[in-house]
Amino acid sequence: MLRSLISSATTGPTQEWAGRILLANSGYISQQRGRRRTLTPVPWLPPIKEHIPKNSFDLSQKTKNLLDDVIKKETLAASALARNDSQETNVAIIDIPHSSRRVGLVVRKIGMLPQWTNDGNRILCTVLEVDENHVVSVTSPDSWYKASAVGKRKAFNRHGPMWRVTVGAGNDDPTKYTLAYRRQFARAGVPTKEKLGCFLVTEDALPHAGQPLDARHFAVGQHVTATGKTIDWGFQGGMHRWGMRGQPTRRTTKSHRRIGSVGSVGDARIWPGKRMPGHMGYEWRTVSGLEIVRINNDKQVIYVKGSVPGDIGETLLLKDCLQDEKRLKSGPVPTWAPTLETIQEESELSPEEIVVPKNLLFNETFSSKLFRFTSPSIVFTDADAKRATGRDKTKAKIAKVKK
Amino acid sequence: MFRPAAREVVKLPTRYFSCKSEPTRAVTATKKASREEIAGLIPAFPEIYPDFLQSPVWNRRNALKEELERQDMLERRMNIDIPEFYVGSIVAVTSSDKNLGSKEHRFVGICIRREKEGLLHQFTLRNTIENIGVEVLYDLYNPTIKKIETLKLEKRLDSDLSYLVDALPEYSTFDFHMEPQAHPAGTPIPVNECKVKLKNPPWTRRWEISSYRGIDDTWTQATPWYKRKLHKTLVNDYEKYDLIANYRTSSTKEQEVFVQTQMQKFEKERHAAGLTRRRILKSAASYK
Amino acid sequence: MSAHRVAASLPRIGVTIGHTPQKLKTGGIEPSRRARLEVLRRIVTRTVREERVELKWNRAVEARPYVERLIQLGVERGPLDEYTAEMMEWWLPEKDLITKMHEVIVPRFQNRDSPFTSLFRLPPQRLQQFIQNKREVWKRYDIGVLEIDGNPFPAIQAAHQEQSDSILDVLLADALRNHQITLQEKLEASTESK
Amino acid sequence: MGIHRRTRLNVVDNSALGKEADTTGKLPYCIHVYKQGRRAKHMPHAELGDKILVAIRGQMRKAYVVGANTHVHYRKHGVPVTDQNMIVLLDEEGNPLGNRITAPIPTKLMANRANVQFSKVLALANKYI
Amino acid sequence: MNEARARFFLNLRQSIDPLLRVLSNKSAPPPSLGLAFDISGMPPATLKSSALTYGSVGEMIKDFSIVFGVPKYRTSKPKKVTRKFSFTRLLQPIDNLVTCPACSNIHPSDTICDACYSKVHKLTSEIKKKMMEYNPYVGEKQDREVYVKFKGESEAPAAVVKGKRVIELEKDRPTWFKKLTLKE
Repeated sequence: MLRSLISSATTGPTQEWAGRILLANSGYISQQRGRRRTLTPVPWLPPIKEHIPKNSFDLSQKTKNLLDDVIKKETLAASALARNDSQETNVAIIDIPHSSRRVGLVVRKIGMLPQWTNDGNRILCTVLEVDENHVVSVTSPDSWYKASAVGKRKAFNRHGPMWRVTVGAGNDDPTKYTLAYRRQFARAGVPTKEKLGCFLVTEDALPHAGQPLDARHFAVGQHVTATGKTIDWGFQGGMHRWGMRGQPTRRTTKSHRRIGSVGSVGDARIWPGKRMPGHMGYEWRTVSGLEIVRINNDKQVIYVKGSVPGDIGETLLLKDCLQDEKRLKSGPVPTWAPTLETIQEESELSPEEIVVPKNLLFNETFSSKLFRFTSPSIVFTDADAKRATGRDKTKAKIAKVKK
Repeated sequence: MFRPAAREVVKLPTRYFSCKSEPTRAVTATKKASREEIAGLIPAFPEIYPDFLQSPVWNRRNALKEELERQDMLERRMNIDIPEFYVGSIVAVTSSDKNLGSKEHRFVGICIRREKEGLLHQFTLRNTIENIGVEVLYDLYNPTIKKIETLKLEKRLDSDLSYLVDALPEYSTFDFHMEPQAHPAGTPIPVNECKVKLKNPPWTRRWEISSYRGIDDTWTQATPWYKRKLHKTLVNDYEKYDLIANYRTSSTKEQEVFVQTQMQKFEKERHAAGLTRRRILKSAASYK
Repeated sequence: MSAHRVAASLPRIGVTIGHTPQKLKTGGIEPSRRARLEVLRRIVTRTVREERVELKWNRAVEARPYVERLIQLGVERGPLDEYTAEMMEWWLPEKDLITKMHEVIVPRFQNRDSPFTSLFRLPPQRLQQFIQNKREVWKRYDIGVLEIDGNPFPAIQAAHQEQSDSILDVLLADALRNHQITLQEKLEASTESK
Repeated sequence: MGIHRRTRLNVVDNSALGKEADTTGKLPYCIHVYKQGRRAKHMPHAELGDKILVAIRGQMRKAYVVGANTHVHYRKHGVPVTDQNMIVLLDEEGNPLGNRITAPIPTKLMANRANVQFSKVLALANKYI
Repeated sequence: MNEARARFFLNLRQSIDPLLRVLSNKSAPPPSLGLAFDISGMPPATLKSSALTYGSVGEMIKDFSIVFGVPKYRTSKPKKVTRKFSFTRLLQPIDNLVTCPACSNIHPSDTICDACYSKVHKLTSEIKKKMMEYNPYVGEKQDREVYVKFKGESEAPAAVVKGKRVIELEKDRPTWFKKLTLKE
């Protein structure tokens, strides 16, 4: 039951499609009251997937091919339109002020890979694919907060008014979707998207509707925040869900993984929020401070150091990291565009390294500390050995021991 | 706790059930023979290149991720010659070591395990030094490895020799200065049928239950307590008859043919660019 | 990990296989995995003997890849291979069926790719079980017909004849052509304006 | 997963105490690991190169772990795993009791040669694997 | 403060009294709870006069109406909302019915037509009965393909039969079951 990211109430006259607001719960870990996730969307949401009843006679093969051609042409026309009118937007690499928020990317986790640093240590990286991201809609603060279930302060907070930018990922066959769903893409001149995600962006970094987003929106060495739904474990007991210790296997009857007592006699009730067995996982979680070590521009793939919430194949929202020391100093605002294409200077190669011609390799950018597989094995020198011996902490102790 | 695996079924080619109103006839007349003639392919590919197989977990089989991983692996194989070796072959690994004066560390041992796929691929070497058993685990694609040599290319009766931990030390002692025995190209890989004698129990694992062919009888040596309790132990060797469970974790011929053609293409590019004359896709048994 | 690694690997099974095995209702026989394999073994034996069988839908779906895999083993490896002999011997307890498999069924598919079997679904039959104080209890039977191709029986599905002359077809084709033309103009217009 | 309380250990230096424990067959066992765990009561396991407190021949001694039988899932690249857990005994001031280490020592231990006490132990080693 | 509390107790007693009075009414059948409330809606003046007249506790328990159902679990929000707002969606019309091109019988689109299949099934079981007439215990095996011959048909050409096991059927060949031609 793959669930797309659309599950939010929409009221108001214009059937403006709004994805769920995915701002991380601001800073403090709020005590989750009531249900932590809604598995069944509310019934008044208009359906997304078109339910096509099968008629008794089929289209002939010729018409089917014609239908496919037309759909392909439409997608091509839409993305071509989106590409050429994104040229004239003024895109620049500037220093990002403290209170400004850039747009993020809707990515898919496709697996985990080990990479090695130049001093031989192994880093386990998550591989995230940026699958044809386009900006679908940009709505002003007062119009979006009125049409959604959140309060005014979410739109007008201490960082200034926040615009809501909806980003779509993954072109899909439009015949699968209802007209209401497709209308938002036609309005933005963008091919029909399978997944949607939205970001709160400040005024100074606003992209325009229909703008394609690229993996180079983020830079190598920058830190990002990944928000996504965790793996759906289903109904799990206290030991797996909350890490309770359970009971011993011997000398206990019928209780080895139970949660034991649930409170004291005096309360005569069970406190709300008591940790009990129940549905585990499939909740929104945010992991921030993930360092980007490698970006493959040809395949639009980002390697992020560490793990991200969610199963393989699930979609995630990548945003700039907001932790003070890991914050992005300067980057392409509002987003990357081909006009910013800079010619990387030839990185200095040690003489005996065989130079592999550019056309045989992917167009990739590496972090400086990452080992390139095109270079020969690592050989340590005495310099490395000396740097390894850290501060000698035992001297103080020895002095104390001497009588 | 059972973790629900992938929700999506691996997207197979067009056909689902044939109960649609027109059951498309199976693709006729793809000559079975034509599959064999695809030039330069190695039938024993999964044994020689276990790291190029797909992950046994269906959810982790993603074409794009595998392509990127394969690109790194092939680049690495251009810089270091990773020889053909099996579980049971005697292998020497020289890796650069930060702490040693000579900055180089060499270990010789019999390969007892090869695990995992892709860049994560690991193999374990075992040797006995001054009658202390030592096992060292190596990541095949770790850049600190400088050289891997196969001193003796052979196979054993099992594809996992973890029982050497409990075997007599003589079965896992190999001289560090042993000179390599060249394997005549084109001849099939020798299978060393020696049966190993185990030390007295207690063992690290219950070898008498698992059906290893490389151990001579473990039943007589097993402790009587375990024998009395045997009827209680959960013995599920009927699992090997489950064809589709085996299918889910094994690799298919189409995937192997695809990977080998990718390797050949990579090899051809590099040879054309004149960067190297090294051959990546090679097999000692069918060397032409 | 214990047995020597299987020789050449087999091609892909051309049938949809669930990512996790189905728990077939096996009447509470423990261990349930062994009982499930027993149910599948009986279905496979019956399919090989009768070449067209009617089963519960979910059991037909679960057993079909097993029949495919057995035929594939016969086709790819032949009767002499040790792994094939072991599997045939276990999956077809009636020994005469093993000869049928090698003599009759496998030669049919020597030059064909998987799928070797076809599976058809019958409309669900609803039969009234009993009436419990004015509440009728109905049971729903989903039946599947699993057959090995090339059997002597009459074909279940008539050959599908082309239907390109239906009204929907003609109208849709015409509409699509017009839409294609307007798209083409829009594209040219946008490329010139740039 | 590693060496914890009640794990039996083998002494590999030529100290009298160690030899005595070996001959009488009463191997020393670990009673405390000098490592900070997340929670005080939950003492982490000792790995290669950690200092532990050992009960040997009725007395308590400190010791360095110079050979660990790490579990298969916790093994790292290039770190040798010995079939037995090997220790070197120390006296009160932290100097090694014996003057030679009979068994081969993993080279990884040389990484913490900056630690004065440990460098004395390393000085005794004669063979590295 | 205390007269509010007094008023509270008064109301409480007033609402409970009619309930108990109804419960003690032995002759009437056990009324459903709803009915009891209707009575409590009556003007309070007439209620005060009738007092509780249960002979004994056993009598009160014997009175069945004590055990009416009460909700055991709190209905979750989605379930409550689905009950209230999605009555149009609970009953889905079956919209995948198609007509079979051969015998214009209506059947779901992802299945085959059961009318056609019943004919095929009958003939299949006849052929299968004939096919199964071999005794495996004596060593007979199904080691040859099967060729079906119907009554009144001439001998099939050798090229088609080529070593198959021929099965005779008493009835004549139905029109829709085509003969095995060479091109197959």
